[in-house]
Amino acid sequence: MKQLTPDLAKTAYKYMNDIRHFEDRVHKVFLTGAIPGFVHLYAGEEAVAVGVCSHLTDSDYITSTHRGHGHCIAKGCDVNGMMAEIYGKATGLNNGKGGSMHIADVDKGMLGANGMVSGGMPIAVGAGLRNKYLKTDDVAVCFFGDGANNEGNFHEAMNMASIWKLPVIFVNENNNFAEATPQIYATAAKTIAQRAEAYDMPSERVDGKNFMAVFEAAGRAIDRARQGDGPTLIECKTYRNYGHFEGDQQTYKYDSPEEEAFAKRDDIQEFRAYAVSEGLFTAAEADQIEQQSTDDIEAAVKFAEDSPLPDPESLYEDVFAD
Amino acid sequence: MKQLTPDLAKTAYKYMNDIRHFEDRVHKVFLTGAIPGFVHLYAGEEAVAVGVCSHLTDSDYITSTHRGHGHCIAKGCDVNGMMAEIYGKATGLNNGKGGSMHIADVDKGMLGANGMVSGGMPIAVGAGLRNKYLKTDDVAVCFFGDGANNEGNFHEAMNMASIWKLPVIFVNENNNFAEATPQIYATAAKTIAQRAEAYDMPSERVDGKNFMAVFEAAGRAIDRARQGDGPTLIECKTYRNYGHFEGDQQTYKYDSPEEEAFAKRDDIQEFRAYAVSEGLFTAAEADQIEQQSTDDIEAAVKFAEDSPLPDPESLYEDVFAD
Amino acid sequence: MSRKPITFMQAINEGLTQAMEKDDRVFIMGEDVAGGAKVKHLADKNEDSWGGVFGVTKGLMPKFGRERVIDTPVSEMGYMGAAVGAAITGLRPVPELMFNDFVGFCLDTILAQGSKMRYMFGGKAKVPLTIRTTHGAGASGAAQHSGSYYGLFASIPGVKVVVPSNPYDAKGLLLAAIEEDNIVVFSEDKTLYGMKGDVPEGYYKVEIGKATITRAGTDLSIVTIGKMVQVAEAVADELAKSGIQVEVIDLRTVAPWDEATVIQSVQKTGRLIVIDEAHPRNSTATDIAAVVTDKAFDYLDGPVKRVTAPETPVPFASNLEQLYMPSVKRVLDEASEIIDDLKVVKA
Amino acid sequence: MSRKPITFMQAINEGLTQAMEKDDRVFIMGEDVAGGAKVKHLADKNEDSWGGVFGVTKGLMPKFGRERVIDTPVSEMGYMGAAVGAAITGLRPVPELMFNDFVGFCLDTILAQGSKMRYMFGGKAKVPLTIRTTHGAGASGAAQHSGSYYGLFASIPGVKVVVPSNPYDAKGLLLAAIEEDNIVVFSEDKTLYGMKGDVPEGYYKVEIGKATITRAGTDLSIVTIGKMVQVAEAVADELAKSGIQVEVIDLRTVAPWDEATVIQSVQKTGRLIVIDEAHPRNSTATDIAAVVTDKAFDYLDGPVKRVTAPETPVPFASNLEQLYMPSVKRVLDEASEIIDDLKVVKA
Ligand SMILES: Cc1ncc(C[n+]2csc(CCOP(=O)(O)OP(=O)(O)O)c2C)c(N)n1
Ligand SMILES: Cc1ncc(C[n+]2csc(CCOP(=O)(O)OP(=O)(O)O)c2C)c(N)n1
Ligand SMILES: [Mg+2]
Ligand SMILES: [Mg+2]
Repeated sequence: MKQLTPDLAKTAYKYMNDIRHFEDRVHKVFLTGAIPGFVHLYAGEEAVAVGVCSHLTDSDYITSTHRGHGHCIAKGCDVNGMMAEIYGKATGLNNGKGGSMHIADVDKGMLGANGMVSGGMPIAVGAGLRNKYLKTDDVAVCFFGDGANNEGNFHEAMNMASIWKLPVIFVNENNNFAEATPQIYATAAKTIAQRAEAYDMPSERVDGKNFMAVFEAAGRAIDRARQGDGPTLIECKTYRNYGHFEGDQQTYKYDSPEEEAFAKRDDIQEFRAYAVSEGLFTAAEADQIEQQSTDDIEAAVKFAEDSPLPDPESLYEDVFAD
Repeated sequence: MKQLTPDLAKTAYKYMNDIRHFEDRVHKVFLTGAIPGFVHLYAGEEAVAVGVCSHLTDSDYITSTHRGHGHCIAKGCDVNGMMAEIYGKATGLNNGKGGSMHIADVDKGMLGANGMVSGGMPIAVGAGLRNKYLKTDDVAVCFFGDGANNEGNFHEAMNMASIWKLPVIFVNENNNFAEATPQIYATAAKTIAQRAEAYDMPSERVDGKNFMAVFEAAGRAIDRARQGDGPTLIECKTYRNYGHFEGDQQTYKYDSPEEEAFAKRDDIQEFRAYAVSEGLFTAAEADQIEQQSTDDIEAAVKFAEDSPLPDPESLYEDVFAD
Repeated sequence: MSRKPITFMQAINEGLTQAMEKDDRVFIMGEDVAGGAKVKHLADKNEDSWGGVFGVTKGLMPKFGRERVIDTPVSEMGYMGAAVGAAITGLRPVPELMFNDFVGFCLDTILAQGSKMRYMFGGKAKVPLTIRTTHGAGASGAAQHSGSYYGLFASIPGVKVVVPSNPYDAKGLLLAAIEEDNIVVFSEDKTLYGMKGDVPEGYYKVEIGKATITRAGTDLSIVTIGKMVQVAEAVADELAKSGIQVEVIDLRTVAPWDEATVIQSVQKTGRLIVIDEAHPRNSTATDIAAVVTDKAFDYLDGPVKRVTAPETPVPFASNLEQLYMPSVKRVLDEASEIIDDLKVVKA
Repeated sequence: MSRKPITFMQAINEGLTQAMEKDDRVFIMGEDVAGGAKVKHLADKNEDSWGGVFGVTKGLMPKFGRERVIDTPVSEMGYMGAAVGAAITGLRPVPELMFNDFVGFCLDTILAQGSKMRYMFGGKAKVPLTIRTTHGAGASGAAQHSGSYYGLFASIPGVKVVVPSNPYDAKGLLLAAIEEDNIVVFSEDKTLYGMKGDVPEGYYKVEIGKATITRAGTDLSIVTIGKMVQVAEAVADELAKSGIQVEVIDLRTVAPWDEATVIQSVQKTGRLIVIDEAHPRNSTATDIAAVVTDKAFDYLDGPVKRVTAPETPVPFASNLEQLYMPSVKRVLDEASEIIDDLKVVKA
């Protein structure tokens, strides 16, 4: 199992900061009107994406969700290309044709954010099937929300991954809500992790605000998958810092002091404190990483703003491969 | 809870025989070519349909499957109208426009056989929702197969019925196979009953060849539902006497002596022996019921054969209600 | 009946309210149509609940309670199938499919179940079901949240489809749909929600299956669906400068669409353009072109021109999305064949 | 290449076999495409396995093993989505949707995922995926197992659709489809499975997007899809008695259909009938009528006539089902307007 070396810890810390800065910045730009459409921010959930993806290489696959910026960054997508995509510019990762909900980078193993709740789940199973079919030891990670766990896709994907013992890790991001609907209302099971039993699949439920908890659970699951021991479900309890989408009034927050306390935990600060105390990096190094991250995201915004719109002719291109 | 009175036992025994004779007869007629299309026979599973439906009245609802003749008879549908429907005659329950896979009688609470595997599951939830919405104590029973338990519909229906505490009884007919695919291959869970836990729903697993086992489990579940205590899943282990559809070579039967022994149990004979030994009816009465049943089904075949084809104009009718 | 100017969104909200007041069997369900289920401070009848992702159903839960305004899990197949089940057993559900692009998650309940039940049961069942959904590009929703699939629904025998273009029609068509004993897909262009118009305060219906002529003319007919009536009106204004009198028909009902009105118009004008934002193949636009050509061939002075989306998914970038939708410029360009002809005639 | 007479079903089986021999990345999956998974006496490579509900894939598991002939649970959305996932990551899946009527269970994977991925990813992905399915009435399958939905698939930008009418085309089109880097829906009329025809033994392709003229004529064009070519040929025989020379076009590919061939034919004959068994609204038949009228208006001597299914679900009773499908009689009746005209011209 991959250990958290100082190098890996620094990379992880950088990615977590990149995500936070990216989202905070998008939040601000959205208010100016420069970014159009439906934008769902990942800030607050960094420990999940980065905790899991720290174990992956470019030849592992992930599928993502409508709240996909964090997964993209954690999987190594270029933040300039991402920001330009969200602005709808020609230099975007998808040439401006996808936008926030469809950022993808197949070469990096990032099979796309997905505007359909649960849409990525069977796709991840297909990527896992491919990994097994070609006798690789690559894995496929499927990120999905608490809302997605009530779609039929969850059931079919979990069942198929289990009967075929595929190298798929189902990572549930339980941030308490699907839009304005609490998980405890919509999901009959006491926990989402518990649902794995119905598929004879191992599962864990971890504190998703705690980087190490996610990192270690993911490590165990990914190891099993690489060794041909099949899929795992990991439920990560987390919380989003912003509304469901930009514009949400969030009248449904917070129902209890416990919820509020949990919501206000900062996974990045917690990881910094842990890493510094464990000697993985120093406070000065952390400061430096934070600054670098701020600069990188600032540069990404500038890159996006300075980029041209797509060529009108591209409207008609790339419907089919020839 | 409804007790098995002598009267109820006789009715149940009559229905079980009706189903068996009906199916045996359809099997024979199919070979002659007089019945066209895709026909799935229920023979061998009588104890399930009748064991459950013995608790129901016309104001309770059921949804059924492609293997629906047994459910129809158990719910009180007219066997003449059923047979005529299977022949595609104007006197059929659906005026000949539905056929074997779509027999329905909404007035009897029979919401239709269903050609779509799992298609009836959310419909049953809707009927349960209606029962609760109108503050009745009627229930909805959802019959579905082991194959259907791997469709997304299963997941969504079970979850909704549970969070809304609806009066729905999910009756799984686990006859080992979905077409030629064994349940143990396609279903990751060790049992189907076990899947109820993922929905915080009570469940039981019973010997579906044993009428009393089904009758009693159904009684408990239906009572709970009528009292507002929500849904239940009952898995009934059973086996079909014939192939998946008429024409199936059944090369997948039998994989073990245990399977064969189970397959050859006769739920009707077992119930007869039990009922006679308990004094619910006498052997002579049983003989009489059997004879009556044979006669009734013979009459149904004659009724169907003598009936006219639908009026050609009816092709265009009843697309919309006006 | 007294009238007041309200938005398209408010008109739908008012229609739902009045339908629910009139008939206890009418209820609504869908993802976050109330919002905040089980959140203590948003308990039954609380005013702060969401009321749908666009706010269209805001106020209904406070008024009718959570028993009649039902938040569902993210389970489109499940709750749409439940709506079919509730309808066939006597209720009158009005489920919401948040975006029509999610049709791929629930199509079976419409295509194979609800739309066929009455027919395959020999006429012995009714499925009174109104499915509200949204369509349309122009909100930067990208490929999975901007499609227009009313034509797909309209291809299914047994389904009626309604697409209102203004607040008045929205309310009246919705009330008519909810009174239907059939499946009606009621498709709302999400970019029209803020449009204002005079709407009667009371209960009224706009007949399903009837188009309306929004501008009379003698030279050229333009048939439109939903928001496209605005493009047609602008085209008409433009062509009026060349003395061309355009007749604009707002289809209102996409299935069954009003053949009589359209054909009568074409018999008068001899020329037809159909403006439809949906995908171009096997669509309502091709249906209209095919039927009109068939039934009014001898009246046509030129081919029926269809101005539609290109044969692509909806792109995200704003400049591409603008090009994707039919516009005055695109109509004038793509139908130049018959327009130029007309100009010659008129000159 | 040497040829032998085999059935439509065998031709497809041979196509699958040769595609799998040629390319290791090709595999098939679906419900019971092998059959008997985990049944001991039907273990890997056993000859007695089902090979699909119609037997089309019989022999493939014995030859290629269960790793490349994968039985799935009854989970259409799941395995079709998995096929999309396997395709975008480099394999070439050939999943089977047993009946096209089950489209409502898996549409999202095609409509919102597979067909849009390349476009919305900016051209940086390929989805080489051939979906085999079956359509068509005439087997007493009733309302949920007899539909023809190739037109629905064809309405989706980014999806190609192929409908073979004979064994030769079936094999050649299938091999061409599997070589495509796009989603192709390959739709088989289940009532054609027993049809015999000469088929080359080796590997060959029939070009996707090209129609074929099965009978040349100068008076009337008939465009057909799949099995309907047989109806058209019978109509042509019948009309030949009145001296009318019919040109019959077998479309082969429904999306994108071959505009050049159809329009050229119409430019010659001036008259067109489209025979299509699918539902009548927003269909391939209306698409053809609309496009041909648009692009060849000045060549047409009369309206394009569409002979299709009525606007109803498929009925079960055999007499009704026969009426449901286009037949020689129905073509002669429903297109009498242009046929009578022609007879006058010819007389
Ligand atoms: C198939 C589908 N249904 C509904 C929606 C609308 N929608 C977008 S996000 C969302 C909630 C998803 O909740 P969850 O899975 O918990 O993810 P989160 O937003 O909390 O990250 C819904 C219902 C959708 N995009 N796709
Ligand atoms: C949605 C759908 N998928 C597939 C089929 C084809 N099919 C018909 S019956 C069947 C097997 C069903 O198995 P099960 O649910 O166990 O019922 P059983 O036949 O054993 O009673 C299948 C796959 C179908 N009719 N509908
Ligand atoms: Mg969530
Ligand atoms: Mg079974």
